Amino acid sequence: MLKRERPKERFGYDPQKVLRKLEELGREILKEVRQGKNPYFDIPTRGLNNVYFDEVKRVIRMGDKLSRRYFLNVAHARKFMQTLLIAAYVKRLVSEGKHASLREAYYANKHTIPGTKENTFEDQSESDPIIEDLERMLGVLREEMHLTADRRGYVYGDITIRDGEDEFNTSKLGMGGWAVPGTVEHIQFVDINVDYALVVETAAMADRLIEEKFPKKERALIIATQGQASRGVRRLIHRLHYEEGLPIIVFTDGDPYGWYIYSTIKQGSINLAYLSEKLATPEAKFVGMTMDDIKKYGLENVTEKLKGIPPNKKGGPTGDYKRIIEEMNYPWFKNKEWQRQLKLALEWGVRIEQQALANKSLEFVAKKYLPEKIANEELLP
Amino acid sequence: MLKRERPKERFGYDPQKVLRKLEELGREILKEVRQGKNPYFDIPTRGLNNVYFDEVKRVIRMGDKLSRRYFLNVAHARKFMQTLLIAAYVKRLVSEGKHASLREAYYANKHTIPGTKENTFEDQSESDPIIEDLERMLGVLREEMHLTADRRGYVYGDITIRDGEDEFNTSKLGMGGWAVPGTVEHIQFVDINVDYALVVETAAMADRLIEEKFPKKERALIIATQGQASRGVRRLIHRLHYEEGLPIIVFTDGDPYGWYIYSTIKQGSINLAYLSEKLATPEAKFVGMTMDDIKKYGLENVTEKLKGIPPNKKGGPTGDYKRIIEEMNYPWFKNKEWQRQLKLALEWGVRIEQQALANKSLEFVAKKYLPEKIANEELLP
Amino acid sequence: MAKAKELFKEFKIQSVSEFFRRNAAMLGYTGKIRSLTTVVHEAVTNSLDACEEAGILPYVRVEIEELGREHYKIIVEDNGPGIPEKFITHVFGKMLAGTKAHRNIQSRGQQGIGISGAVMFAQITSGKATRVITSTGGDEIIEAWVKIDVEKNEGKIVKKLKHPNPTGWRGTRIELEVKNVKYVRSKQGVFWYLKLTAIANPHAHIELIEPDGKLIVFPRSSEEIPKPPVEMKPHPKGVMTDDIYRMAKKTRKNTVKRFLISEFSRISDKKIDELIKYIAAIRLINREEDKRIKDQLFERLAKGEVDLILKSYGRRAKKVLKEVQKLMEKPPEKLSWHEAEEIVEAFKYMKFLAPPTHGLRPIGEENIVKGLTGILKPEFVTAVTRSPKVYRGGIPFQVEVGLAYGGELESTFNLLRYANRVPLLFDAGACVTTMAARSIDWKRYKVEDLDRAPLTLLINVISVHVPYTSTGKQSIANEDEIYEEIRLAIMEAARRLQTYLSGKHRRLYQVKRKKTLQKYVPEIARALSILTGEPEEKIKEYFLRLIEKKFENVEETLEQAVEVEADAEA
Amino acid sequence: MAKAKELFKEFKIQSVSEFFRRNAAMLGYTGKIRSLTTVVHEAVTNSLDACEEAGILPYVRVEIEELGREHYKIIVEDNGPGIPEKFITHVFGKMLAGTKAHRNIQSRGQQGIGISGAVMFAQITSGKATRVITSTGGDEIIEAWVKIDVEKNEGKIVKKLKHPNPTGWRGTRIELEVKNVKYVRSKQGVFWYLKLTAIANPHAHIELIEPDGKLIVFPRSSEEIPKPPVEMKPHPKGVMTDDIYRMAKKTRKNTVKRFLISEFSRISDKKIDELIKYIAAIRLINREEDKRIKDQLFERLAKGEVDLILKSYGRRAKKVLKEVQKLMEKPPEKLSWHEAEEIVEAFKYMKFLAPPTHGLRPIGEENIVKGLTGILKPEFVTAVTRSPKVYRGGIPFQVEVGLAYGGELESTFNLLRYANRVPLLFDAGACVTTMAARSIDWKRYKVEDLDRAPLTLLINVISVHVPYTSTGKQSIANEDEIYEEIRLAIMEAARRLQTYLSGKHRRLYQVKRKKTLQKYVPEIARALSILTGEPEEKIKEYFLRLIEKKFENVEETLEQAVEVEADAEA
Repeated sequence: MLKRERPKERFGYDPQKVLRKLEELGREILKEVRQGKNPYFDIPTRGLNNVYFDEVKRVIRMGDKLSRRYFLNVAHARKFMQTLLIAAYVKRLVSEGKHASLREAYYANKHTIPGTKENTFEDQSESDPIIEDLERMLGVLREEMHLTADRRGYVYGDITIRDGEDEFNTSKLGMGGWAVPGTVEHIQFVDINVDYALVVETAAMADRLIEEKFPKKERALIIATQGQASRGVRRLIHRLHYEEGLPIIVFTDGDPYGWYIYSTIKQGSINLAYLSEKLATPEAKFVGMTMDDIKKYGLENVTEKLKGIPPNKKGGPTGDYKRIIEEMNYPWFKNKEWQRQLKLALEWGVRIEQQALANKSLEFVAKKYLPEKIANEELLP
Repeated sequence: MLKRERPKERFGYDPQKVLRKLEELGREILKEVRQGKNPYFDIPTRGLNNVYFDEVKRVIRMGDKLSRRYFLNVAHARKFMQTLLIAAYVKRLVSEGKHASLREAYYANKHTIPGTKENTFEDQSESDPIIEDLERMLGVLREEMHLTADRRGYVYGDITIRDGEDEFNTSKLGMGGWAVPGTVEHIQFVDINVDYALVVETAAMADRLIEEKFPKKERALIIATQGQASRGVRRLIHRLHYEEGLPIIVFTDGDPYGWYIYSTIKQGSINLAYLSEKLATPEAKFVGMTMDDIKKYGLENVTEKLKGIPPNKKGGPTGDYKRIIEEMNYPWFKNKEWQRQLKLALEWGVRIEQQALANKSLEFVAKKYLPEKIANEELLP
Repeated sequence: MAKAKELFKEFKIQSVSEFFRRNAAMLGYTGKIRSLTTVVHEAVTNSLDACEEAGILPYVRVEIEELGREHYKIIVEDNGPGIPEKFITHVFGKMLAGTKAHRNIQSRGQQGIGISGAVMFAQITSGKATRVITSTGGDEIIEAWVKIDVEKNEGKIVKKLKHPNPTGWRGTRIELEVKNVKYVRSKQGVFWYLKLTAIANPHAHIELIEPDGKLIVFPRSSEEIPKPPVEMKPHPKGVMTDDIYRMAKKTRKNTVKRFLISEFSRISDKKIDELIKYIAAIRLINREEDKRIKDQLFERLAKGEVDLILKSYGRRAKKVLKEVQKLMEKPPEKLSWHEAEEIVEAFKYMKFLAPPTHGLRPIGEENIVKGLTGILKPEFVTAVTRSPKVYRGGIPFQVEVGLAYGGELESTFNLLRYANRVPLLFDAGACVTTMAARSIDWKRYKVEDLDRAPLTLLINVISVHVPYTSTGKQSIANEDEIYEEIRLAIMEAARRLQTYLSGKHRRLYQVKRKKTLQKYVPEIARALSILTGEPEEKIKEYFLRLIEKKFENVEETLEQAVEVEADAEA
Repeated sequence: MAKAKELFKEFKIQSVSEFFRRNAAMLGYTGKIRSLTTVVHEAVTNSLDACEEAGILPYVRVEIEELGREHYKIIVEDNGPGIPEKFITHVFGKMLAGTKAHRNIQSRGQQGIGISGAVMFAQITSGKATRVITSTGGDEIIEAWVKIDVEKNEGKIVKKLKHPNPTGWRGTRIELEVKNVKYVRSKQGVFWYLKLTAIANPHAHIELIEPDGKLIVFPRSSEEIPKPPVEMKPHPKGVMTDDIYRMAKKTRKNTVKRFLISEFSRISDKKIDELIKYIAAIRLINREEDKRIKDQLFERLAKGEVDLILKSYGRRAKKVLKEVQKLMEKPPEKLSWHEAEEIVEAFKYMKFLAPPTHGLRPIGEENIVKGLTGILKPEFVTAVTRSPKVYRGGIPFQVEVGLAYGGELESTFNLLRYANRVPLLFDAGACVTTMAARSIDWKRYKVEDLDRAPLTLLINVISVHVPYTSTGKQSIANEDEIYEEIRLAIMEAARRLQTYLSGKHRRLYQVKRKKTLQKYVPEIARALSILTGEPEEKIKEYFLRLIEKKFENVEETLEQAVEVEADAEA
């Protein structure tokens, strides 16, 4: 049976650390310019050619390629200015204990540069990358800089959370559960009364499990991602695993998108490689849906066809097929269990949804499918 | 100042009523066929030509056009069969007190018809319309039939809700608030300690208001719709207004999409005209963003251009412009206040976001903009 | 500065042949594949035209021999009437010469350039003369090698032999050696060209021997020899001033009246009387100064109120009528341009019988059906031959459409374009037939996705003078009247298809209907049982009984549907 | 069954005029707007050609008078050499007659159809003769009304007057009355046509009086009279067997050798010696039976190893050489097709000087720049005139490209197409110039979005014989050699544009650079002050000092950039 493990990390959010880093950044620039030198930032390069898979820690990591942003280079000067603007804004946010969304950060820093018709930022697509740059330069999460991401996802189960002055148990909020905020850095786990966390792709499935009282019967915490897991949810999963020792089990649709959701929770995404260590949870395991489930539970009737052109057809592979083939090449799917599932999907040309289990009966997923698979540890790595 | 009003409706959900209607439907069919008659259903027609705006009640209503679905008509027979399948499924759900998502309902009823290669339902796009048909035929909400919609949106403020055995105060759940479930028929309002409900389009703005302690200071309930309001949220708003007498104030972006969100909360949508009486809240008022706000608060710097081609240019109007012109023709926008705002938008060719207020300062929206406008009742009808 | 006289010292006259030698592309000699097809086309066209004019069931054999890289010998042999010795040089060696262009007659070839063009193309690519073997069935067979003297636009017989003809062989065989061409089995190649020709000429037996020796036969599917075409007089509607003016100058008749009656169709003595009235009325109306009154009168004229109008002018009318009568009696060569204009103007207001059809030679609905059936083997086929109409310049034309559907057809739309039965293989996009076919709202006729429908459409535009968009003769110009006729013909054919398809579907529905309804009964019974508590088996019984009852009444409907379908197939 | 003799009873010969009367569309008389443009084009072309041949700076005035609905009088007057009385009927009344087509000479008009076509078009639409007033500058002015006798393809003077010419006026004025046409100021109309003509002929003064009386002047921007074109002999490269064979038949030279030297360009006595060697080598190689050896030898021949190859054949080579020498000495009329083929084959392996350019008459880079600058007023303009090349049939041609950018140009791509300076207004899609222009990867030359760039491209294809896709002469056929030359010319012009744009951008950058950096300083200072607590003013000072220092070193770079730009503009 799954049980809570020993914690590996401790609650470690410290706003002072962020402030120190920002001030240091400013002082460094000032020093350069005072000496008549051309001041610059060193920013770890983004993109595929600066990430790699760390086989030991089993996360996607950022490489050591840097790009240098000079003030005296006209092509760099605007971004140089923008970087300092955002840095100063973050300093104010953190020191005042305020949070802002990415959009607010954009609007707050947008204004016309005096004597010109130019705006400091024309568009949010200018400010977002600067924020990413700061994350990579300083090695702190956007959330630690009090910049919140879009929120999505909710939690239900017998754990008690402290958020500021409030303390509440997420199994006592009716079927609604607790909506995960954009930033979870500041919340604290007061009491954990579950054995593991079940991360569920669709809200409908999470609701089903709640209605069937699965969290209580199985001593599980339900985390509904509602599609691709938001940064808040991923950070929450990470903290629950490392700070509270909860085993993480992921339950998605049996299709390339579902497997990608799992992959992101487990290993991080290439876009956010620089955050892998804080957002990813490589120890997560996968319960379903798998291709084997189709045979085992007689679900042939309720599969759907994969979209796109198969690899052996003209113009192929495209769509789902292309995605599956890409996933077969992920380092963390390079094991015989996953290769087998992905190959079967290609072979049969089908996908299977979580809710297809309702074809058996509404209770089936909560009473039989999940308890059996988890008890027997029929989990994919 | 805004104050809670006298309730106009009472908590009225009664599963027995739904069951009675379903059984009656079945018996009627059985009676026909027993007498050797061709059995049929009468279904109110969907679509634009069977809706109208009820000027008295000020909601979109369904007309009295019916389409008749016969068993002995080969073009109807399949749908006839499907209607009965779903009806029977709903009966089981309601009598067992279970809820199912639309997707689950689809999977649960999908199977191969014996002796053929035909499935009862090939696709969810076959079962969803049948459920809609049932709603219209029986005059009950999908939610009353225990079929849940996708959930989205959350609530924060000093009200206490009872959901089954749980009772909780939605201002004591940290910044996360309470996630609104797909169905809110069953929840009860134990204690309402706010003066009005502020419906907010974006999660980021809701979070801002929560961070600024707006709900507490202004005795307001924040309802974040996270985009277009889900059926659950709209039903919640309706119930809070009619059962609890809460004035409803809507706060969206100043753009055609934001105004459409308001319009849907207030009047219902044409798609769901048959539900207007249960989902719409015609007494809702609109606080912002308006075009006048741009001038009044000096936000010219942070407007965005409307998308699409203006009406006086070749190929126009398209995009935002087209949408605004459509909205100018909505009966409930046919008043001078709204016409003025919409005309200004067309004239200036700009839109303004809620979060653009952050350009003043983070606190601005909570400390000045909303309190002032609401206190002075600068609200649009 | 050069003086004008010097400049004009070198003023010379170029021959037509020289002109087309420099502009071979105008004759269809462009591209290696198309050039080969053009050569075959010119020869086959000549053969079929000759056979038809002579009333012979044609037997045409085409042989393509590969002599080297892009170097072929093309042999076309027919059982036609043969060519008299003295005309050989004219037929094969002189451009713009022929029996057709100057007459108002419909033929496949049209401009007297065709076969001489092929001879010239052979000559300028291979240097070889064209070998012609022909006999009119008499005592001797002529064998002649023909070349073109380009500068003089004249044929030259390089070598000539005469052979006895003991078996009485009759026909023509020509052998052209060409370079810079290529044989490919594409949609623009010889094979496809002959296939299309066979469809449109079910009375012809056509054979092809491909370079690899493969023999392909398109057998005759009709024994009916099309009637030979006859010359047609121009129709008054739409005739141009210039036509009347020029014809009047060279007629042998001695009054304008006689000239009009004898050289135009549908003009009788009675019509001349009418014409006189109309011209008189036009003259009178044109004298009105008030524009509004003028317009009103012309409007009334258009409604046929010529007598009333003349009456209203009283004695003035009589005077003018006399003037016009005089005009009708004067010698045609004295007809002025203005008078010719008046006649044309009057023609516009008058009514005439439709143009005579005896000169036009459609394939005919029956033969189109035979051709399409024989070669394509479809499931449904129909054909529409419209009655003749007139377009600009009083030129009669006629449109035919054949429609084949299903059966062995592939699921793709094919348009077979013809002008005077000659397949058009190139420039489909610019052709009025393509435009008309594409303009049809096929969905109205139960063809949901035209491009994926197993549908072949044959369109044949027949006219003494087909308005091609260029000398390549591969695409018909978009004349309003032709466009409209094609559309009407297609729509008629499509309506028949629709009826067929409906009939087909209805029958299928009827057959499957009972089963369909029965199939749903167990599902319905289970659901109703849950809703009402009644036992499933009982409910099933009710429904099955209902279905049986329903189907007693339905049989007659079924029979009706089959009848409709039979109609469509007839 | 009809007998062949009966069938041929009516065999007649059609006149060219008759042919084109029936096929007026082939001459560009199609559509109301285009027909009007075609008439003007034919007349203006004649005027410009005449002036140039005579070495006169042209002054052409076009007047369009509206006579009624779709009824116009078109008057074109020039100061050209005038037409001698006895040639009037030929010039205006006979098709395929002219001073140009039979000579290897470049001219705007080409086929001797143009102006007679216009006369015929006027005649068949309005019935009116064309009025010609002309004088060669002598004592009298001829005024003649010309018609075409279509059946005979002959001009006919309907009426003729002679006037004294006291002022010594010289030139030609023609007046054509046409119906069924329409004057519109569209891109295919007369206005646009004359604008394009003016751009390509900066030495011409052109005026247009529109129907509403508005006068538009395209003034002369160059006083240089283009040199008159001269006749050019065909170039051996790419000449066709048929050409040699036919020319040999009619030459006045008495040996093949003399014939080749005198009637082809770039063939000297020395070249004949070389030719003999090559023909001999080809004969020897062709006798080899092993295909591999044959191929190898031809490959070596292509590399120029003719002497080595002959040497390897030893005495056999000598014998063959003698035979070929004999061939060169025989009378040309005895040259066989096969021998002509051998000569063409040998030409393919030999090297020749590029074709002579004296016969081709490009606009010239300078004049293109003047024309584009004068009419369009762009910011940047350049022109490329490539050296002459040859395409199929030994036909020399030359490509010119002009490129105008920015300034008063609208932000849209315009392609001005010309053939022998004549604007092409129709069928742009099928034209090799369009294809070539579109095939360029404009992004490589800093033109990011061609269709929104303020860029006008002029392409002029010059040749004795421009390969039009149809007689309408509105689109040039896609000959590989022409396509490639156009591309090369565009790319060269585009490279200059690129240099200009880079230079321009660089200079602009340098000028704005300091300001840009300075502009950001207050923002940066405020932010750094928040981050570090240092006072804003102090931080500002540091940054401004840094910028000043930086710009001391930058001035020289700025000057370099300006130089580069000056180069590009030179």
